[in-house]
Amino acid sequence: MSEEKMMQIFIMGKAYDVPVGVTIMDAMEYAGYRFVRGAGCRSGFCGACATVYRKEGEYRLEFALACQEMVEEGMHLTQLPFTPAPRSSYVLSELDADENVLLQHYPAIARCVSCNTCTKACPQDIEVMDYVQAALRGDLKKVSELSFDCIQCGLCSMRCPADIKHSHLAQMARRLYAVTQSPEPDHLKTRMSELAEGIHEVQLDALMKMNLDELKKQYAARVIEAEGEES
Amino acid sequence: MSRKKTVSVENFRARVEELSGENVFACYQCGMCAAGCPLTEEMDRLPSQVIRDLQLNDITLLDSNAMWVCASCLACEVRCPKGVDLAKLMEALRQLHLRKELDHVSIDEMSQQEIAKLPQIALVASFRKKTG
Amino acid sequence: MSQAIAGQLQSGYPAAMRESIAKVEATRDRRLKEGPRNAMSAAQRTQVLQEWHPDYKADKKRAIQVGPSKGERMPHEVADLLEAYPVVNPRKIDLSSPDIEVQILILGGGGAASVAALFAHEEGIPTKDILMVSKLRHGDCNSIMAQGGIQAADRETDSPASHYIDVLGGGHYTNNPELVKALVNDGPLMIDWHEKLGALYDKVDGQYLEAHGGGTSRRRMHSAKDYTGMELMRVIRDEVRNVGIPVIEFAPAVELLLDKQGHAAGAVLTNLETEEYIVVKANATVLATGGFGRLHIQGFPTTNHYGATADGLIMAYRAGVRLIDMDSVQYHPTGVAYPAAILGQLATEKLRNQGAEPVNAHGDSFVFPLEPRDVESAAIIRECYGNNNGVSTPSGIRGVWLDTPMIDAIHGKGTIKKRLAAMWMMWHRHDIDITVDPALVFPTLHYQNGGVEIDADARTSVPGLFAGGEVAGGVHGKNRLMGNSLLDYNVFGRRAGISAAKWAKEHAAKSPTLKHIEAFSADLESAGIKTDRKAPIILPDYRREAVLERRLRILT
Amino acid sequence: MNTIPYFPGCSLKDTATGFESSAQFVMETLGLRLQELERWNCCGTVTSLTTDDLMHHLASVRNLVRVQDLHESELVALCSMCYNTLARTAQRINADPVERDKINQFMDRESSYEGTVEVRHLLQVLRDRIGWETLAQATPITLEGLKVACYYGCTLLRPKEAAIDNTEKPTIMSEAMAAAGATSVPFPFAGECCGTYQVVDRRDLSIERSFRVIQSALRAGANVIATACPLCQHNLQEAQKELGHVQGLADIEIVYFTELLAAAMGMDPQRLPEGLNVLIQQTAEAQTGWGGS
Repeated sequence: MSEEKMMQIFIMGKAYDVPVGVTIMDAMEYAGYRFVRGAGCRSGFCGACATVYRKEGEYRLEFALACQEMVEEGMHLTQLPFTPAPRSSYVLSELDADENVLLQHYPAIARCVSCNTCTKACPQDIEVMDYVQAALRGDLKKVSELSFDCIQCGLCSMRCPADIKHSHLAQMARRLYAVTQSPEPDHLKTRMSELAEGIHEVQLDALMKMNLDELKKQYAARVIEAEGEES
Repeated sequence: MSRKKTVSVENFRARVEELSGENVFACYQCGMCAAGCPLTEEMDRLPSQVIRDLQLNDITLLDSNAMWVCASCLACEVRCPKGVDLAKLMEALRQLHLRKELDHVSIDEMSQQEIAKLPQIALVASFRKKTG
Repeated sequence: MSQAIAGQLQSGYPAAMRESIAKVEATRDRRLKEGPRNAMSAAQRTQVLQEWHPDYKADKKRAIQVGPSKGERMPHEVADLLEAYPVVNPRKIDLSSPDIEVQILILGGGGAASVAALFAHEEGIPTKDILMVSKLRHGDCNSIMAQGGIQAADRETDSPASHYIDVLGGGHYTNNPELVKALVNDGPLMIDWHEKLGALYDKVDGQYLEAHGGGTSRRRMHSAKDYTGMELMRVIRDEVRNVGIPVIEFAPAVELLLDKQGHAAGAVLTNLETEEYIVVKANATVLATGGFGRLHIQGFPTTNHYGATADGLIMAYRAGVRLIDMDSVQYHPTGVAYPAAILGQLATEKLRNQGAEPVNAHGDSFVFPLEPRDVESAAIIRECYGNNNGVSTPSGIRGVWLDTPMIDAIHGKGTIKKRLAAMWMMWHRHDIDITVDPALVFPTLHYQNGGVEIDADARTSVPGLFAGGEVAGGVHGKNRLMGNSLLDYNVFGRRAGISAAKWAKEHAAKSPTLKHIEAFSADLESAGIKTDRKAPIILPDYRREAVLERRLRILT
Repeated sequence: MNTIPYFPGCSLKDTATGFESSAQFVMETLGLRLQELERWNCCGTVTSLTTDDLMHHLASVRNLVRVQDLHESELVALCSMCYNTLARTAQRINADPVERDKINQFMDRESSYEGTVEVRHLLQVLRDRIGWETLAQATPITLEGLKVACYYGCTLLRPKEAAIDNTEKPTIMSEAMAAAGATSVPFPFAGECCGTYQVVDRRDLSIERSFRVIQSALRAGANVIATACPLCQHNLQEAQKELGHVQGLADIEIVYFTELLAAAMGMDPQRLPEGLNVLIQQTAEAQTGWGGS
């Protein structure tokens, strides 16, 4: 790349010149930071690189994943890679999916003041406050749907004035919703009992005995199933 | 709690007046508030005494249970001939504690069994009035 | 995106690339009507692989000179680490009183490690006698990034046998049949387990929404939007936490320990933050350390997580475990080629299985969209560098279009945002709307096909050492099909956990030693390997040369 | 059918679903559908009373903003705690542009609140918009003989600014009951506190207060207590459970006022509380003589 355009950013208060058009993570590495904490999948899925920043001339704190957000001139950056949020343990099969179950495990949701700071802090654009509110009324389905994209970075909990543990709460809600309201399809149960009977093992053992030519013939003779009609 | 915080005590009366927006000296101690209050039996100071103590700038009022027993039913408020809103004074006294995280209800100590028996309307209200 | 850059772009793309997009748009209706090109014949596949796939470039590999796989060819980047000296001096490690003693030590914090931990516990090992140790956080792994799905033959029209044929053919018949049998046979079992754990698979009217992947004969790809890996990982991790299995984070293993009998006896870890070493003695050790994407084989960008640096391969190799199929690397056909900020990140195969077609700079399709991954990758490289029909980016990279707007055209408006939310978000952050414009892609280093040799019970050749997930080889042969890696970590994570539990109950580790490290170093010396390379490397270093050159290490 | 924006509140979605379904039935019968806000959050249940604490009003204001977004200026609530909290917030924030401005600083993902929404309780809508006569005409089934203690509790009556009727001598619920043909029996504890949220950490206290309320209704000769508050309902029923053996405490039905109206309008008894159905049946039998018809 020829003559990079540069700009100034601030990492934990110190000024650095970094190239234009790179992510916050790349910019920090360019500046000489080596991550131990604060970097994980580097693709926006793991939530390790939760980053807080403020733009020059603005009073608000903003939130992003360092691996996904581009640096901007004058950004003041720091990372919050760990939120020591307690979680409530449970035995999934023993939980009652009644309207009160989320409150029992995470009573602090009753302290929500609807300030919406959690939503503003979410780098995944999740309507966090709305799912906390749905949790308060015990609406597992709504919590599951609204929270599905959560990468559990913890920024919401770090910001919450009510000390709610959003991502743990949502995780519990989704699991409970799955086991109580999204039942296992029948064909899987059928296949499970077939496997228990050993029907498929016989077929597999026959295939394992085949030589290379026979296998190639089998592969070439496959009939590719049509794409399904999806609703 | 490892980090024991204390309630700020400077200018006690002035601070309560500021938080509540009420003038404690408007009260002439007729006792209507105490007469109408449904929970006086549980209080270690009568509602009217709460105002009196504020007039006297008696900081020991902060240790009274009156503010926590008060249910904000506003029976006192509608009956006060001088228009003093005692509920607001009670709220100010609670807030002096809650703003220092001196909660009166400990969420961590509530069991799941206890919470299971309560409607969320009660929990939301209680946590708003008794946790900071 | 900064104002300065945004000003020169039209919805995320520079004008030069826009010209090519216009050509893609011009042919879209016709391509939609005609449907995709036909798949290649076996001969055509062989040809494109040999001419264009990076694995077939002889000068990018060398034969390893020491150890159990001596003489086998592997990429220079891997050979460099295997022919490197240990980071620890065995004589400076006090093994006489281990810091931690457990029955089962699980190295890794990803999918395979978590599954192994849960099944070891289910097999009767108390949680306090299990220890997971992770280089980064629990869940910082490739498992959490998998988007497209997980294969399992559970529909009536499908069978484990069909799955078996697909896997073997896709792997060019180089797979270990015993491992493939285990993989396909356990598929439905693992999906059933996920259901009981409360994972939310995509369903329509109570049935799974199952799709094809590259090289499959049946629709058996289960998904959870395009967050499949994340949904599974977070549910499994949550269960590890529920059960209460101890996890030490930021504490990677740097060497395995063996006892006098040559049985696995634990590992030496390092606390990444204090740099202290920690000796863990264990009756059984499970290797679930993942792959090598961050070695950037042949300079390719990678989809892999920050910690994918082959540590497990190196430790196991020094302990005497053979590595297999290390000459084979999976390049995912569609890594991001533009914008540069997300170069190499994954554009899931699900985009193609939902209808997005690879198209060249002139708007012409040139390949069946769902060839096995190695074939698809080779075809894209050929189109860019053989036929010179690629699209060039401002930073000098070439790529082809993945015509994503076709997805909504086929399945209806809103499909991308509903089923490919993560993908939409990834480009949206850079001002590109993939429901409107195509995305530029080029192959990216995705998966370590080979790895440590295991049997169907996840045993390695070292008694007491078990392995599962990407660190192990043989399951996929020389090419893995989409959706089989999530299945792999589940199936072999489970088998490793169960096997380790059975072993640990019957075998108490004796005094641990690092003698094998000393022996390995001696072998390196007698092979005449003179180098100051050290391994494992734990994390890649992306700091700028200019900074590193000026570094004064005052505080060390 | 005409509609009116409606705020359900959390309880009406779980512990008090009968309150909502009966109210919906009543209003549809009267030709005015309750249109639930598409998006709403908990009102906060209690009003914050200090001068500087605006944050605890955010929850209510957000709901008001959503009414404003519908180009409406009225919001109806059923739960009396929701009503009180929303109404007091609206009164405070509507009247004070400075505070409104501060609140709007938090509304960066939604419209600013302009201070134009007013909050009504369903009883007010029945009285002021529908009218008792219309209500009476819509009740083919008479509740004659039913002796209802109309229990207002605190939040429908206090403070004065938020009161839906005279704070000391309310009649609004009695009038509704009369329109449905029931007899309303006055009792001195109609506006007394049930102990409210004290049930969380001072259950003894709320049981004691609720006991007094029921006892007062019983002594006045009532056989059913009508409420408008899920928390009152909960506390009264807790007292019944705890002290049911005392002075016939369990012999009185405690229902939402809308359930009585819905019964009079012919709502499917399956969707009404079992105890209420039995009571209505018995009362009807008593009215028509033994065995009836």
